[in-house]
Amino acid sequence: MRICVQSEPFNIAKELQGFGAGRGDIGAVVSFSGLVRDDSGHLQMLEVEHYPGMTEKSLSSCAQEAVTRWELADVLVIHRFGRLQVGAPIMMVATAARHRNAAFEAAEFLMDYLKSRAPFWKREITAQGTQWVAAKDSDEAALARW
Amino acid sequence: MRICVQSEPFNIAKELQGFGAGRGDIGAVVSFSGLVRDDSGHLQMLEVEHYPGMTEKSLSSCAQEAVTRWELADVLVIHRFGRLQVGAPIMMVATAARHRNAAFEAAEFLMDYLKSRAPFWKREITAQGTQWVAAKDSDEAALARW
Amino acid sequence: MAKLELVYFAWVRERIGRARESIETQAATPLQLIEELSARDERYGAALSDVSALRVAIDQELADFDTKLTGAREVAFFPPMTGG
Amino acid sequence: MAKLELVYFAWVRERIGRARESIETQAATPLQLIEELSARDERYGAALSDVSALRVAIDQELADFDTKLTGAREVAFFPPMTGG
Repeated sequence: MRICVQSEPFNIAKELQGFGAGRGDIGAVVSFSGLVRDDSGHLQMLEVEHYPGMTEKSLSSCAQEAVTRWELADVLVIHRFGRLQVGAPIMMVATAARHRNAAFEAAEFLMDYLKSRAPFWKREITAQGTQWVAAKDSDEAALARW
Repeated sequence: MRICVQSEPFNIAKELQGFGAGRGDIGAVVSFSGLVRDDSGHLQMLEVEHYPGMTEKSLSSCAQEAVTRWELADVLVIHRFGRLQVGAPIMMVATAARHRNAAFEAAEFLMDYLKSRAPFWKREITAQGTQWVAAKDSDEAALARW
Repeated sequence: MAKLELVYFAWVRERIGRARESIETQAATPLQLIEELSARDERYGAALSDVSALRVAIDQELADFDTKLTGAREVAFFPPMTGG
Repeated sequence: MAKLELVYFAWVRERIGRARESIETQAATPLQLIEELSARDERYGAALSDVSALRVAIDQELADFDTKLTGAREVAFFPPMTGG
């Protein structure tokens, strides 16, 4: 298990290098990455604030819960904070499991929990000013399925 | 869109390099990889047979269907044939979309279709002999949800 | 009589003992084709008699066993796929 | 009187005008703490009055607004999270 909370940019492919590789008990590897999207065409930067200490704790307990529920062979969570450029990866999760359903479900579970339970807050920076991103009811509702 | 049917080994991370990167309209990238699993502890090789011509056609039409249904910004499908070692990647799919649900759903759709609709057949090679892998009813049933 | 290219995969190929062959046939559907082949040689019967364990593709598209073969050039018989 | 470290994030931090502070309080719950703070200065009221738009963590664990503060050292107020 690897949990990273970092301001440094990361490369999805590089982080996945070797993940779940060279073993006989892993049949499925799933990765999800969230990138900085610019819907308005005016986004200059995305700023991510977090709660040092609680962030690491909540990501770890979330990953631990996923490992227990789906018997994952491995799990990886990376989340950035600070200022991010358009198109850059904000975060990623990866799961390795015996079967594909477990790997997919665990990755979606991690994303749903991380979205509504890990202490990160996004703010969009445009030429017109800055604006906090509002939480979506649908993100909170997504937790109900687990 | 990139569809590869190949006997050569591939590296998941390397194939994902640059996938969905450097754009402002992609918020989510999902990848799935299937690896050769050895449940019995006796697997020497996995042999994958396919139907040249039909394989490429069915993977392409499956990817095209996914792009249309989920407005994917990009999609990647790689599937190997021939003799594969334990732990090696057999295949992978990757999807890039505006939102995470689309990227996840499209990847699962591609997997479900590919499992039951693309003309590949697996055979396990052990010291005791060879055995064709039987199709699972659950794989066929998985198509019903799409 | 129509000329057809037949191709076989996995254990269907093994039971029939060849990967492909060209035949002349009057069969109108894959099901009739199976009956015709099975009458010729018992190996076809052993490979193709249980269509519930088989899939068929006509010109590289999955088809039903009662799909018309009109205009078809290539018919493939194989077990349910196990890719992924 | 108990000593508490208070921390604020995102627009809660901006409205209150600071990221953290140490206080002495008799509040038994986060809700009572909000009432106490709001009585001290209107900036707290502006930031914390609508608890439906807030989340609270006690010692870095998400909690309810009526969870007992007994033994707590750090209480954080912030908007719903938007990570991922």
